[in-house]
Amino acid sequence: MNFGWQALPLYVVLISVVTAMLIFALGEGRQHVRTTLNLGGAILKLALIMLMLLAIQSGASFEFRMSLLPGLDLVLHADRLTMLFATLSAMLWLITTVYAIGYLEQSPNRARFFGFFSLCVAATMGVASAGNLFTFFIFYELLTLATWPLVVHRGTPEAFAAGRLYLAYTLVGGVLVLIGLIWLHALAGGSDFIVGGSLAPLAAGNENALRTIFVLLMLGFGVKAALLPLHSWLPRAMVAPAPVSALLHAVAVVKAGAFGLVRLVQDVFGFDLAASLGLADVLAWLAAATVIYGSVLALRQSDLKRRLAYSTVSQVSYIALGVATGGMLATVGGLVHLVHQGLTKITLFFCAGNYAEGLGVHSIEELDGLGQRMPVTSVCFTLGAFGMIGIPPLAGFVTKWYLGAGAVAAGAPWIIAVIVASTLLNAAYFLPLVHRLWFRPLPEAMAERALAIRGGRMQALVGPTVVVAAMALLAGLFAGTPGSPLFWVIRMVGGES
Amino acid sequence: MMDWLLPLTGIVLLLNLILGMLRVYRGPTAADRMLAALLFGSTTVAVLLVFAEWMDVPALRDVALLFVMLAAIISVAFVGLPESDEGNP
Amino acid sequence: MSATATIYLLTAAAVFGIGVYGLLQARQILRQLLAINLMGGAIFLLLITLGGGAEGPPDPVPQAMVLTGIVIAVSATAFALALLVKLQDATGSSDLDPPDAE
Amino acid sequence: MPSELLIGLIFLPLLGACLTVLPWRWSTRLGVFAGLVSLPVLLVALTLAVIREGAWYYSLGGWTAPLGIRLFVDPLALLMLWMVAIIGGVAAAHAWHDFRPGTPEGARFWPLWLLLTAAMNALFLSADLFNLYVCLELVTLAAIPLIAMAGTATSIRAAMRYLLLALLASLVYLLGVALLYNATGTLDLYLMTQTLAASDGPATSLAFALIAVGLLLKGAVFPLHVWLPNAHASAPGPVSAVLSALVVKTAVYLVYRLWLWTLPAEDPMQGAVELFAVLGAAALIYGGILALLQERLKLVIAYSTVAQLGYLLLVLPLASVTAWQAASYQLLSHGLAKAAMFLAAANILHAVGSDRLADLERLDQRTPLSLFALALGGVSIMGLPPSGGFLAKWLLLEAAWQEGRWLLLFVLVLGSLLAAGYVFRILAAALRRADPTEAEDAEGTSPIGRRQAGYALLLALLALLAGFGAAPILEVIDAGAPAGWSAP
Amino acid sequence: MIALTIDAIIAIGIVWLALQTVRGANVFSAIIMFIVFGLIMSLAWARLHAPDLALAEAAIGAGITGALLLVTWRRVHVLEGRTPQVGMAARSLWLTLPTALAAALLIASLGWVALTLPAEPATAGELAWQRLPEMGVSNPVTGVLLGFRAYDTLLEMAVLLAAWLGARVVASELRPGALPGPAHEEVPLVGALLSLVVPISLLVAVYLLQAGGSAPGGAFQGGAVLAAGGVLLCLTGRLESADQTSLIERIVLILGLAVFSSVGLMMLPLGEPMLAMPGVWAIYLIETALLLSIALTLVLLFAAAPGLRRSS
Amino acid sequence: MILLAIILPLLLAAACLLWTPGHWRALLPAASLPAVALALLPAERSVLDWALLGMTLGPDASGRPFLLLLGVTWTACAWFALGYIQRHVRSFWVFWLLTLTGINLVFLAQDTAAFYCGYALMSLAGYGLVLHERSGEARRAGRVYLMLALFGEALIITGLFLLAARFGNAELATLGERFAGAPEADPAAAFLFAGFAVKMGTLPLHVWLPMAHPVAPVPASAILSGVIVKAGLFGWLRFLPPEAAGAAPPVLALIVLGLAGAFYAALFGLTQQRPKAILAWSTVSQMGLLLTLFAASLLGVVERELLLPVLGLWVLHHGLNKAALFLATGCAPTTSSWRILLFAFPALSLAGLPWTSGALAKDAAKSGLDAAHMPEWVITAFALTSVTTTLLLWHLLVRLRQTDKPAAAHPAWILLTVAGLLLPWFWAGTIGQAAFPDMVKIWDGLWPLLLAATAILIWQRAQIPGLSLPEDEMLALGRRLRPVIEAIPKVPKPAPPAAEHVSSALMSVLRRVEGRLTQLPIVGPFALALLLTAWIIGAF
Repeated sequence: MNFGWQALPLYVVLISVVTAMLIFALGEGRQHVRTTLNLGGAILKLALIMLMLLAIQSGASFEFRMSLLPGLDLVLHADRLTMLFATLSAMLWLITTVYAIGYLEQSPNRARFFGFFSLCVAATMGVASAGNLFTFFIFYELLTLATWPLVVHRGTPEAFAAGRLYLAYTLVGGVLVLIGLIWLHALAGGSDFIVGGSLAPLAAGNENALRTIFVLLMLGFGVKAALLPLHSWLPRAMVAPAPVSALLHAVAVVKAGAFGLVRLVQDVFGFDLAASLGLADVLAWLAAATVIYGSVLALRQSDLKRRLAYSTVSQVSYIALGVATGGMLATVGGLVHLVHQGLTKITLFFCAGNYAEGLGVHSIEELDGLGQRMPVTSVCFTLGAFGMIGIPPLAGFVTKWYLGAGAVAAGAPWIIAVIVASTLLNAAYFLPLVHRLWFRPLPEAMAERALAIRGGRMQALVGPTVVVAAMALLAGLFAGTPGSPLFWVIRMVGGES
Repeated sequence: MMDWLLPLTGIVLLLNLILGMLRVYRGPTAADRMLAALLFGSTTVAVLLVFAEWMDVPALRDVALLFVMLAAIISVAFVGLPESDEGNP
Repeated sequence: MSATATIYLLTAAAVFGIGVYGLLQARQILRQLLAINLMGGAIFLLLITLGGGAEGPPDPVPQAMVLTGIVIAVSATAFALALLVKLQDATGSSDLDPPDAE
Repeated sequence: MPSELLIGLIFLPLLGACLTVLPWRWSTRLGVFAGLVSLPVLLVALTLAVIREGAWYYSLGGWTAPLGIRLFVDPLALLMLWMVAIIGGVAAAHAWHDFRPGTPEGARFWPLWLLLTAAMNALFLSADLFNLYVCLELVTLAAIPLIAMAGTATSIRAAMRYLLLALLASLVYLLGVALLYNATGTLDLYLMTQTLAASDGPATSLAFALIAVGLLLKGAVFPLHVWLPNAHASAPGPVSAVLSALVVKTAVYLVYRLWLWTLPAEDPMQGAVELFAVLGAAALIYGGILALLQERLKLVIAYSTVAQLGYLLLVLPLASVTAWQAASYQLLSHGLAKAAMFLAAANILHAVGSDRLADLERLDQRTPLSLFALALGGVSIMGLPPSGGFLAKWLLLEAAWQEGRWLLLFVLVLGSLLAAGYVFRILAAALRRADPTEAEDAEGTSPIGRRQAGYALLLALLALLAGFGAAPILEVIDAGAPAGWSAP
Repeated sequence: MIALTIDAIIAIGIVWLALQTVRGANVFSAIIMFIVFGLIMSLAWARLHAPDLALAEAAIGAGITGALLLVTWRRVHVLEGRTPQVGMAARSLWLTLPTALAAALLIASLGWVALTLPAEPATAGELAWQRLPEMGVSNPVTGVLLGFRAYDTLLEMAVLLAAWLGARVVASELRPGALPGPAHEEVPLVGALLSLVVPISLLVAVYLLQAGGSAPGGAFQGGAVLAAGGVLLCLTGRLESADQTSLIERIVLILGLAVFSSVGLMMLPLGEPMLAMPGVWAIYLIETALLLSIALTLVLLFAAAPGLRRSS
Repeated sequence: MILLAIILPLLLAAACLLWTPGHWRALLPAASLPAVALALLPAERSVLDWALLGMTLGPDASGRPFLLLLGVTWTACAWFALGYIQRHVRSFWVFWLLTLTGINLVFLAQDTAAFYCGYALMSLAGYGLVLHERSGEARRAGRVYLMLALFGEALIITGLFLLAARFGNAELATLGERFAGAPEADPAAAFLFAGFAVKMGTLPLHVWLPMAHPVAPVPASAILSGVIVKAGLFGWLRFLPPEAAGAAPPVLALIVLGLAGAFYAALFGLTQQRPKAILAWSTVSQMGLLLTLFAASLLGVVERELLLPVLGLWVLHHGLNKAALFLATGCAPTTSSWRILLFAFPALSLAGLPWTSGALAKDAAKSGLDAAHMPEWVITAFALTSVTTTLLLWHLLVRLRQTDKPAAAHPAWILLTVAGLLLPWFWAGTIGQAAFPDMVKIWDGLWPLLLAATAILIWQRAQIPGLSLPEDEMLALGRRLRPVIEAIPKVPKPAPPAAEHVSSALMSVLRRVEGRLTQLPIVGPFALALLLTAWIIGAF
């Protein structure tokens, strides 16, 4: 154990935990203190992460290690992949917090909400900085725990039904991971994340065991990543408040699953081993099927948030797809989508939240002509939708570019078909929304309906929306700039594997 | 003579006890049972004394003494019990 | 093994079994407590008989155990009886499983 | 010096109980203080001694076994003693409010509580089969009145059922002891092993079978758990906590002692561990499902105990260091978590006036701290990280894996999913809002309520911290693994 | 052969009484049968050369337990008079048959197994005989109870205390004075009997206590006898229940446990092990304390009252 | 200047988004002026490696005519639009300017990603222009436009992926050299060709074009038909270097395809009634000719060198004239004789009247084809298209006369017409292609016109009734098929699983079991059974 500056990843996790605890302790009143805490925690965390980022750029390394059980360590470290995810979540936490303050400050149970919100981020940071599969699992499960109160936050029967489904899936997923982990532990002892995988020496003679382990872990992570047969919780979880949906889809839960898949392929098995066991292909097929299936289902949704949810199902699988395809280009595509999808999807959810809060709009039919009513939100929504489709210069394009090129480079051109089909489907379910926003006449009733939010609250909602939309745009537009997600990912993939 | 006389006495007393048991069992009233139990007590005292002699365990006389005392207590206790239909099946 | 010992051992076994049957089948708690006491008696009989009581002065350790057991039995019975009174006060019944309860 | 520590663990609570019988308020306070607060202090010293010297015996009265009675302390006993000290202590602190010294309730409560503490300490230290019988009876006779202190019809009925079955169990156990004494010539748990190895007959196996059934009854192992749910659910909060966390464990502890220490490794009776495992598995699943079916909070928690006890029996056939660690850690973390949950449930019951799940809505507003404690405890019960329960589950799974017991693995996993089911069911009930638009609750928690919640929270946090402190604990525990289990 | 006949008669009596206790037509006769069962059991103890147990069985098993059962029966079944008496047959065959079958199997296996065991003193018992002289008492049972296995006895006192504490917890507020009323005073001879029996019981108790060192007897039997006297006083209304436990009563209640523990602890500073007896005097001191505690506890349990006082 | 070309329209678009264009709207036409400057002035490339995947922008030889066309047409049409657009003004300008940004980027891009970025922006923003009227017809057309545009994008991106795998974000200028021999070359070329063909309205993919162009407002139609379709050609030029084509057979097939499109579209246009639809079909037809030329340029590096200026010239010529004609439809060209004259210039130019830019372009094309060793029949067919074009434009005039409503003639129209007359000449001069035709060539230009005039006369005399067919011929065919598709039975939804019933039944059973178990007579035998089991395990 080392509690010095080496343990910075621990402190980054702890900041959110402490914030959560303080918020719980404060109780329902003291709105201002809570807001200050929230923002302070988020900013402090971002600052620490920036510090780490700089330090890592200059070659420093961070690791905190603590023995939980004989032979099993809790390891928090910071490699480039960590920083990618950590930076994303820290930034989006800050923004989402601002948004959530605006979104929820009038509603009940705020302390609970913000407490679990922080806890959720803590778990996400833990997932990001986990240094071995065991630690990863711990935070992965913690994430389940911290998210459930957010999913059921509304307290309605639908919310609880959704919460139940969420739990049923994620807990079973957790169990699968656990079994895989136990097996792996029995087979390999520790399972630290080592770039390029740590299992290669074991491969001979254990092929089938390793295959089974991989499938177990893949399914376990796949639950949160909403891989094909395991995705149904995600759209149902849409009953949660918009910032939660945003967080679920953009940063925390879904990403944790995807991140797990990345770690699994890259750092536990190593792509070469995974590929030689035929596992990468399995994951790729599954991810590809999800990409298509999610899009097809999204087409059929008439509720805005549900459509976005199915879109997430589809989009998140790009990450897995990229990583499973292998090769530098596709890996870059997959990893960078971690960030790009996050930015884009959070934009969309914020917009959906704005529509819901501002005009009580939930279904797609009600979007008609809202471009006139809420122009800024609508522009952001349009940008988000375009980003999802992969229209340049938005971030989504960069992803698809690398994925597509990577697919060819890795000798799996069928993936191009998947990407293109998905792009078309994306367009098919997003463009009608954009069309409605801008080209449909505003119905009388909607024109007369007063905005439910105004003043400071409005700013608190629209401000973050604009910021994330701009980030989604800039991440694509300035993809070539040093410091962009793409730049970071390329350095990571190129420099370390 | 003592070799068989004492145990034989014991047997007779025990058979006596069994008759008492039957009375306790048959009733018909609670008072019948109680009286039978008292008879029982005194017979037991006798049996114990015979045993003490026969088995050469003098301490059994102490036990017999105790029984005498307990018989008195139980009779008093019984007197204190109210009459009810309970005892008359 | 002497015939006396055999007789008492079989007696002990029988009384224990009868006690178990009584405990499980009785409706009234008082009967169940009687059955428990029967079982206790059977065990004590077994202990002493096995301790060599049929032949001469038995093993003192089981005797001490039985003495302790007797006191514990009376303690438990006394408490159980007090609880029984309370039970009847609280529920109006001295039966644990009234026929209409479940 | 260490020997006096053992004496203190038993006699300080015992003399404390005597003191609390006296009518003065100071005597009660002194008794409680002497009997409970001293325990952790003694245990710290004892732990150091055990770490230094390993396990040792202490012959009472200077009469060595087989003539006299010995005490035996080893890491397992130490673990149990610590649990008595901590859980019992915190539960006592929680009870302090409801059972103040000087009040009639207090006067009735504390002597029994201290006797219970003394009895459990004595039980965990005893190395003598008959002495254990006395301890078991003392535990039972001290615990049942505590259940009845709730005074409700349900609690009295539950206490009665518990009493009858506990007496049956004791007698069955005693019969086994009687047979064993005659077959082996001694009552000492550890001396008996040698004689047992020589004398192998139907008598000893029947004796062990009788002892097993007696202990299974006392330990509320399915299908003999029937007395437990109502008894634990209707008792006053701190009592429920101690019953579920400690009292039922006494039986499991004895099963461990007898099967892992006393019974020779090659004895055919070792085959019974498979039976235990089957029962444990059944308990895990049956208890889990029934917990899911309950409508009252405390009943859910009580059935959860039925289920969780299953884990402890499941370990028996695994026979490895990992299994040993798993069992110890499950003992510990379940104890802490379950006690926390019961204390929290008591607070909730007090605040809400009902523990029906349907009445628990908006608990996060009404009793936030208690709910938090309940949830944290639940996390450990579910075996979700980071918690002691998680490590226990991990070790169990690992042990099952190492031994290749796939079925067992499956049962474990199913059990933890069921646990998640009932815990989240409680939480869902607590977070529900009948009317989502309802105005905020202005009601705050009273300082007393907050303190009471604090005790629950303390235990819950300990259960959570157990997830981080495993390494040093297990290091001590490992040294106490039963003989056959230390081989990797 | 004759001895065998005696044993057989006793055994048959025991089994038959046990059956009657279980199957008795009503609760009252079941209790009576149980009391008789106790008496026959003491005959059996006598036949098994265990006068200590015969004493204890008579005083505690049959005497005190019987009195407790009867007085509770009176409280529960008579005073309330509500519970209909249901015999064994009330259960359906499906409930009875498995139990009967299992019980029969149990009897068979237990009997068979018991017969395989050697019926003679075991190692520990032989050691007890050998090392009895070190104790300073000649009655081996007392030696075991207060010497070799004193710890059991001590905890047993705790059990007794717990039983009283428990009974106090559940003591019914509704019926505090469950003891019989002044009816006894009208019964002739009661007074005379009392004036005889109570002092005798005290005398017997003291005798048994004193005898315990060398002959059968001891604190438990003595305490039970003393308690029997107390019970008699209660039954005849000479003692009646009080709302409070007096200080004296409390002290006496814990006396056995406290004195026993203190004597046990006393030797620790001298480097002796816990519960090492400093001498025969200590045994008698402890026995006296135990006797008092036992007697009072049993009487209080019988009276089901927090305390007792002399009736005015 | 390069950045200005991109950013100026973007800034103006942002301004329009925020505020309704007011006094400053005169600035709007200026947004496309940087393109003119870029076309005419020498400019360095600018390398923006921070942007997107590393952007390189700059005009080059093949881009300049496109840029010139873009600048002039767009400015004129914007000027026209200033007065013409009355409804949805902000929306119009935003999309107008975004489209401009996109196409600027397309013509300037020197790297794949930037090109695709511009192309996508242009296509999507074009949707806004198509949909401007918000009518049902516009919606339908918009939907078809969007679907095909996306389809095209999908094909393009597939092709780009195939390229990117090898070349990364390839620099377009050197693409050709590296293309040859790459295993992905053939499929990539196929995908890219088909993708850009959508924008070009090449034969089977032209459906959207005759639907979308007519429904847009006049200035938008003008740029759609005049400029934006050329982006497809530009894409071909950029991504399909001669090295990509491989063997000759596809070239010939493409030529056939182009000619077929040219004839088919012109003839089909004759069945149309609305002037703008007729013009749109004319565009399809003309694009067929461009495909023919482009296909010829695929034959080899030499041919490409030869035909590249021709294509530029042709693009300029067609774009300006077609845009002028579209603007004409908004200026009531038949209401006065000078307007008819003004209308006739671009029309005849398209038909290839000698001395017009059309003749210049056709001439250059023919000589180019000749030099590329095209078979004679190709050249003849190429010439014959003038006949159909003339017929089509005549038909247009007729329809215009029937439908025209009085409207002011906008100076932008005049400007554009004049530009259409002059600029190709000017451009031909700058690239050394301008030459006054000799008699042979005049005859070459005239005979198709005469042939057409004859046909018109015969047609009018014979009183052959005009055929009227829907604009969206293929979709109309599809609509006929719909009942057939709907007749396919749907798979019935499976009934919800009975699992819930089972589980609730199980639950109630368990509840009852637990109730019974609490009774001693039931739990007791269990205990005894356990006892015996344990004993048996141990003893036997």
